[in-house]
Amino acid sequence: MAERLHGLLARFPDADRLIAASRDLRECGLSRLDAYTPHPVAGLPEALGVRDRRVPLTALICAVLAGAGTLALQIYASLDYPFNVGGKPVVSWPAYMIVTFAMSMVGATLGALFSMLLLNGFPRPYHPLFNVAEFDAASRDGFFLCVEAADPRFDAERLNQRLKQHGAERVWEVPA
Amino acid sequence: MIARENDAEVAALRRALGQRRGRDYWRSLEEFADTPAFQRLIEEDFPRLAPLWEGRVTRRGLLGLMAASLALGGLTACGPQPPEQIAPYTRRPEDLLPGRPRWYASTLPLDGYARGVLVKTFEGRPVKIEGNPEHPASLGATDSIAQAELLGLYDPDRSRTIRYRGSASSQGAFLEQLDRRRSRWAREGGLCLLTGPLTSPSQRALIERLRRRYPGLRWYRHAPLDGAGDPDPRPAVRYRLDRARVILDLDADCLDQGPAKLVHARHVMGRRHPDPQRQDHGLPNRLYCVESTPSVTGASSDHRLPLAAPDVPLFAAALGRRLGVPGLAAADDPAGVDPAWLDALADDLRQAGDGAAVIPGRAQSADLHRLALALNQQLGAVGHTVLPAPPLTPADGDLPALAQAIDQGRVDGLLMLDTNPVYSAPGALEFADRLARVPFSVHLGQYHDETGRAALWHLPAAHPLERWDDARAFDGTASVLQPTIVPLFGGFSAQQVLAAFDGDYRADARELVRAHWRRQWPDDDFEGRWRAALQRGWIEEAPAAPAALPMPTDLTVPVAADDGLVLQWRADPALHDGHYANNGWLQELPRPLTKLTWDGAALIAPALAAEKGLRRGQHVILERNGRRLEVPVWIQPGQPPRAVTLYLGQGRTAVGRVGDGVGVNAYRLMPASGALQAGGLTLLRTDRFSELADTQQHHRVEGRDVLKETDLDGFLEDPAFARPAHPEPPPSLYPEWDYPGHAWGMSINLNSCTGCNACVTACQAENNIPIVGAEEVRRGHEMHWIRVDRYFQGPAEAPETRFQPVPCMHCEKAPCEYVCPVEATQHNSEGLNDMVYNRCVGTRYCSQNCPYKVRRFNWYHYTDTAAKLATPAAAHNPDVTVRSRGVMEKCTYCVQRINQAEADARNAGRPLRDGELKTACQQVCPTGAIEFGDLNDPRSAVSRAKASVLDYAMLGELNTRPRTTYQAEVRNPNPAIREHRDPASDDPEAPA
Amino acid sequence: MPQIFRPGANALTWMVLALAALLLVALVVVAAGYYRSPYYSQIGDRPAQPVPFSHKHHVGELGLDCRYCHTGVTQSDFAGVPESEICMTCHSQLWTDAEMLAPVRDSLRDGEPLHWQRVHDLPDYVRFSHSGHVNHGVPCEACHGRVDREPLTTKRETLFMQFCLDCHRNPGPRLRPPRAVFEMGWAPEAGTDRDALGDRLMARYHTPSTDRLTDCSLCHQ
Amino acid sequence: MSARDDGLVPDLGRGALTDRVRATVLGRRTPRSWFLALGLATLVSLLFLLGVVYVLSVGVGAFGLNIPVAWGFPIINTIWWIGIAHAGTLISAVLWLTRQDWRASISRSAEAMAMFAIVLAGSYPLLHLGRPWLAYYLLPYPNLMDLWPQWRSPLVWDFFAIASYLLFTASFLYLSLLPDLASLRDGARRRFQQLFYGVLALGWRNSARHWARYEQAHRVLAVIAAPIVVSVTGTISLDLAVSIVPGFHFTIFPPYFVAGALYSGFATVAIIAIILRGLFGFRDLITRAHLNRLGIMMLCFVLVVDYAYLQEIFTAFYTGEAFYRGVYFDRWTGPYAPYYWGMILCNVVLAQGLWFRRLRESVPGLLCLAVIADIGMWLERFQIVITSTHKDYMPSAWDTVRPTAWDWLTYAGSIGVFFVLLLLFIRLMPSVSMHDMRALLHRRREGGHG
Repeated sequence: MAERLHGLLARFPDADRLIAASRDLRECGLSRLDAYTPHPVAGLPEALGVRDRRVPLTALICAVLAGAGTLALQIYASLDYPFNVGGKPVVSWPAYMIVTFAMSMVGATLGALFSMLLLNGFPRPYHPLFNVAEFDAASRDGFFLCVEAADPRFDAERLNQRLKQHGAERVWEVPA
Repeated sequence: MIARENDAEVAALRRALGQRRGRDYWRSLEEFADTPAFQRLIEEDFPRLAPLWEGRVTRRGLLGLMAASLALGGLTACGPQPPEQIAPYTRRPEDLLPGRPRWYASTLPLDGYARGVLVKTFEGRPVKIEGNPEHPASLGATDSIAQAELLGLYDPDRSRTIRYRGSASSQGAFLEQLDRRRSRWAREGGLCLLTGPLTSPSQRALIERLRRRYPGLRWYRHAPLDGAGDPDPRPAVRYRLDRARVILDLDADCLDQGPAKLVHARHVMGRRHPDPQRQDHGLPNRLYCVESTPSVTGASSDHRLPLAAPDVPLFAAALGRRLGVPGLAAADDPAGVDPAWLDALADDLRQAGDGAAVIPGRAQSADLHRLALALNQQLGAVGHTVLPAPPLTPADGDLPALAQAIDQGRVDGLLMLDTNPVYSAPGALEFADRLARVPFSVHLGQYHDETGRAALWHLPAAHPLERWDDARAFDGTASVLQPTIVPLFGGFSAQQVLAAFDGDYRADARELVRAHWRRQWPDDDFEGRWRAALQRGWIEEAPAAPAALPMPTDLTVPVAADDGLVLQWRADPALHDGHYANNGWLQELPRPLTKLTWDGAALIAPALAAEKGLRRGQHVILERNGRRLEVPVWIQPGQPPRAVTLYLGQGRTAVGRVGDGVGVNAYRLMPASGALQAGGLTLLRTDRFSELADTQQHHRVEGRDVLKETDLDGFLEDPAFARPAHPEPPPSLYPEWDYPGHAWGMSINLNSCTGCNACVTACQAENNIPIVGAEEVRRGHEMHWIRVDRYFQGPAEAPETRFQPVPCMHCEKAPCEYVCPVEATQHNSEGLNDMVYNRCVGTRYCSQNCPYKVRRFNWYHYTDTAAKLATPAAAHNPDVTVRSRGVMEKCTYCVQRINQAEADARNAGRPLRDGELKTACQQVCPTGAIEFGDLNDPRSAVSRAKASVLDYAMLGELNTRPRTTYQAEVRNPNPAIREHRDPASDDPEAPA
Repeated sequence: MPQIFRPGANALTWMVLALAALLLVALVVVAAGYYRSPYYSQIGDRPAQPVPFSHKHHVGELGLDCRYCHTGVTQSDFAGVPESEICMTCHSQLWTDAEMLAPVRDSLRDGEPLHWQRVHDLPDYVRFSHSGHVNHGVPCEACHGRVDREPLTTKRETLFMQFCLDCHRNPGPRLRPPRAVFEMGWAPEAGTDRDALGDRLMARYHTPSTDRLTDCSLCHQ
Repeated sequence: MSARDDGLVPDLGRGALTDRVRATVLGRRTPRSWFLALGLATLVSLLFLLGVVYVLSVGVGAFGLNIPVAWGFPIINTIWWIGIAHAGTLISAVLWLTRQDWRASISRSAEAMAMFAIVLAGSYPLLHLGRPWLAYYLLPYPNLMDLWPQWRSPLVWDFFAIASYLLFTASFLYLSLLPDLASLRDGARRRFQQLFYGVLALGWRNSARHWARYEQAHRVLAVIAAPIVVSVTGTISLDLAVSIVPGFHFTIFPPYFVAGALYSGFATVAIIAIILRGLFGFRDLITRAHLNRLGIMMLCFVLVVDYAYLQEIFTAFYTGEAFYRGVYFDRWTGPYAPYYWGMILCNVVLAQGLWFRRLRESVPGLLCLAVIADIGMWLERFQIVITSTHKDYMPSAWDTVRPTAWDWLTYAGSIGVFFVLLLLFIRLMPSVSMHDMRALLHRRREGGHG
């Protein structure tokens, strides 16, 4: 092959066959696998061995940091220029809880959103997979499985057959 | 934001003005008005632009405005400060230190009578007027009108030029014409003089000089508030109410009207400090009030009887009969008056003996005055509480007499000094038509007003704060008016005009006054005495020989007229006779009883309203003798049922941008005699309505813990009635704050407050409070920092009236503070509830959360120099920030005075003394109802006031811990009169 | 669907994003810097005056006392800018023909005030009392700097609220004994404990508590 | 497993469904009714612009406000819009967590509605300020005055609550849009559409990993949505409840406000759903069964609101305080009684129509009930904000205000702005969540586990 290859892309007629194929290839020791579906499919991540809890963890950490930071800011501000406000104590901490809460929610929100985006490698407008014109079905009704050429156990011929065995309707070679 | 930057400019202007002293002083204005500095000042302070919130905004205007407001708002914070200049004096006047106020003792006349004042000036610019504590007619207090004279001084609508037939002319032209006539007057007579009440010794002396030059001179007096002139003048009487134990006010409103009102208020109400321990229980007097129109005095009285004005003499005669006054045996009780009430009153007066005082109203007839004097004589009060007063203006006749003289063609020249008969003459006199028939009429007035326009010549008069003059107080004390600023718009004194008529065209105003006094003190050290008089504010003279009071003989028993509707004219509590109609502070001052501002209305009784089916603001047509006047009605609880009252002073047509077209001119309906009450009134209902601009919509306390009061019996039974049932202070979750330095607080004695409003205007003057206009008041946008709440209790036909001044309470647990998002309002270390205007973003949350609703908001840019009603910058107190649009403001306890007093004491290296520091409202109060001082000093007056058993916090159960507290009111009713105070009958809602 | 973006788009996107973030940071830094810059605070501004008056000459070299010209400084809120009359007390004898002084002479002759450019200008909503400061040990130098070294009057401090608060929160170290208030470049004798001196001076001047000195209404009234 | 036929799932395949929705965005033809609606909404929104320019130019005096009624329309409108926003968040988050299938077809429009409602709700406080150009004083930033916000003030809480809610809603909307943007990118045939949606989609490839992280993030946001909804309206209600004004100072306010918010919010979702049905013919995506469910939600919340009315009256009288009793007598008989009884008519009497399934399922019926709900909730805010303050502690200070033309312009105009934004959104973005619908179809038809 003159052209460098990104991987092999196979389209499956439905989610079940895709899951089965994914599980099988993974059991064969292929690691650089990814499946593409028009909606989340239960069981697919497990089949691909995706076990990533970093998004909620980041959200939690951000929430705690934002909340603590906000509370600290409020206390610091109250002490920086202490005022007698309505005869209330200089540090009226119960009153500070609402902003603290709001900001920790902001922390969680932004933490979740941005960790999702960054972990997914976004923004990434160009990707070799888009070189396959038919790949646009992934966001319509197509179920795809892609094995990257970078996988040490990548063997285009054998894989092609294997995918077909699992019911792949069509297999493309994805140029890099 | 502040007026400070204008100081230098004003100073420069003043210097420019100041150079025109001496001979130049008496010369025309045209050339002066051309100087660029003057033009600039005029344009900045008095622009012609209509205010935004009143005018209609054009499209281009709107876009321009938006750009401007964005630039103003956003961009000023972005760029560095714009450059400013300093223009120092070239030669500094001696003793003048820029930034330090200087005080001058002077005098403000009202109706010709002197009230001593102290004028505070910065760099030659008067900024505040206070009472002169040493002056017998002031005792340190002033009324609202004296406070508002400051604004009047800077009124851009004041007359600026000599006018001939309405167009600008010159002094030379005037003198030329005058000169041509003088010899004829001297030969043939024909010169007449018209003045208001006049006490000025120097003016009287000049008039005497004129009489010698023109033997045929006739002097007429026009005093619209004194009612019908009389061939047999009323006795000149004054009262020593500090000696009085029982006082009967016969339609006199003695606490709020007349030249001695401040003294009366001090002597009657200022002595009320209820205390069960004292022999008189701290209530040294009892006040009865029989009145035809609800007034401040009636509201303060212990017993009040509403009676239509024509019935008051009947009442006095019936009382005279009971007291055994000779000649009154045939007098009947007036209809509708409880004989037992009269009996009890007569007994009370008789017991008081020489401690009694019967005071007749100036609007009443001379007959009543004679009757009252007879009553006083009978009681033995004459010589004790009733003393002779200096004689009234020695004029030759009144306005109807002048009209007659004109008709007879006897008037060739008419000089009108500081009087406006074309406006204030009774409508039936048709004075404008008559004036047109006078060949040579001259008007000297502060405004190019109705008379100025009708007269051949108009001369601008100097304001009392700008001129040399003198006047006597109600008790005869003479005092000098010394100018605190050179006349802003030129302006002559009456003396100068009188001297001109005498042929002295170049007389110096100051010398004219001094010359008179120099003659009085021929041998003495004149300069020394003169200086002392200027310094003290009044002139020490040898007491005049006590004149005996001419005792009335052959009293006639007044007879009841018809019992139809009566129309009564009374002085407007703020605008007086109309002279002050262009004064925004006074126009916007809520009248004590009605709480109406700006708009005029006819006061009618609830019963009359019910009978005619009238609602508030509904227009009626008042018709008398073929003259008609359309006016909205105001339903006033406590108004006598058959009496309709019109306040005088509105309906001006040529006074200026503030006063023109406000209300109706009540003089139009007046009978030719000038009598201030007349029958024969018909009232026609219309379907038109006006929304009147009042500042208080609800008139009952609704059982809330706002006002606390009782009568003497109740007080003696339970002296601690005002104390809350629960322990004070209520427990709190929060630790207490310490106030180790000063802890400022205020105590307001409701026993003394008469509701006269002086505090409202004093506060407005001190704190640069803007005027907002009638439409804004209607929308509830008035700005007064202290308001005087007025509540009615009991039946609407004869309610009891209570006043309660409400400034900021400066709560220690202030609900306004914790809701402010930007710390624009919080507590300072001396317990003040601070308001930082420049930090305020205008969320208005503080006002929402203020239970007392004492905060005020700048809904528009009221202080914009382009605003129609904007206070001229020169009138601003330079120590107080001028607030811009979108900012909350409120009473600060005059924090600028606190800061200044503390700084002065520290500079002098001594502690601040109690009483050294007074808030503006405290200082002006005629009765001393307001105490202010340091609560950490147990000997301070305020601490002692707060130690009183009567001390209570308004809405104390909210635990706001207000620093301003009240002393509950204890009334001193006659136990023999049990006609009122039944809380159960306390309902019929005041008409809405 | 063919490929929409070229491979370089990925890097480009990141570069754009990084640039945007950088811009944002730069904006904040520039804004914060702007408000702390001499351009905004006008520190170092030396506006042209009608007469190029030199404090360096009059104070530094001739040793005139501040109060000779600024007559109100101990009694009034305003220090007072000298009247033309004061200038002419000396200059009617000295440099009587100097071209430079013509405006002063004209001003006194015509009664037209000189229009000096304000160098130290507080906003109108701030009350500042010179007498309240100099009578209580706050030296001129604290706000006006070493005027004795200035050929032309120059703004030396920001006069921002922050600047005022710095001192109001801890006045001791800036206070001087009375005799040194109008002195330029005064320093306590070597070896003096400045904090202890400050405390002594505060007691002597009855300096109000820090709470009082940081009350809003003390300056905003 | 065969699909239950509850009318919630359209009779379409994944592809057909995607094409249907994509066509509304990518199609060259725009329904004429869309232009008509947009034109109308633009006209109305110009009124808003006019009002804003005027008020900013002359000052807040242009509004019908005074002392004692220093808060008026801007605050009423803020509370009202934020309330509407809440239903959007609730539908897309809480109903997602509780696996309510019927949310799929309306969640997108609900989220968009929330977004625009918050933008409007956030703009009113600015308009309300006396000096809006200084609003940044509420931000904690190091400044030359050494001053900070006053953290005890409910307005500061509010500022943070609304700001965080805006951020949250924007994040949530974008998150759920992301796969659909990719779908549009993939379906686009015109270059500028490809670029536009391509850039916005950030390179989403529908990878199982994307989906896994997407679902995690979505779950995090959904989980915090409920407390955010409760806290935002709760905080806004604290603006009132923390004060000592009789008629504001009720501890029941936070839950009562949340219920009221959701009631008006669901009503607005119903209105938008009906508009979408009309505009794009989504009758098969948004069915009568959906309308029915929305009606049931409205019913639930309006019953809570009605209970709060009773509870509030009980509290007022149980305290035995004259001030609180006074507020209620005034509400019933005072100058603003028409507003109170109008509120009772809308929220208590007419709202009972929601009990009837036939009304809930009929388009005109539900539309009427929804409009009534929005009006009723606006009246409720009116009587809380204005009627409470016009007569509080001091009888002497009692006063009334009359709303001015500028009050009405800025209120009515905001509805125009809302619809302009909404109409633009549904033309440029998929107004039904395609991936949610595909997942729903997958679950229902193929027995996939959601």
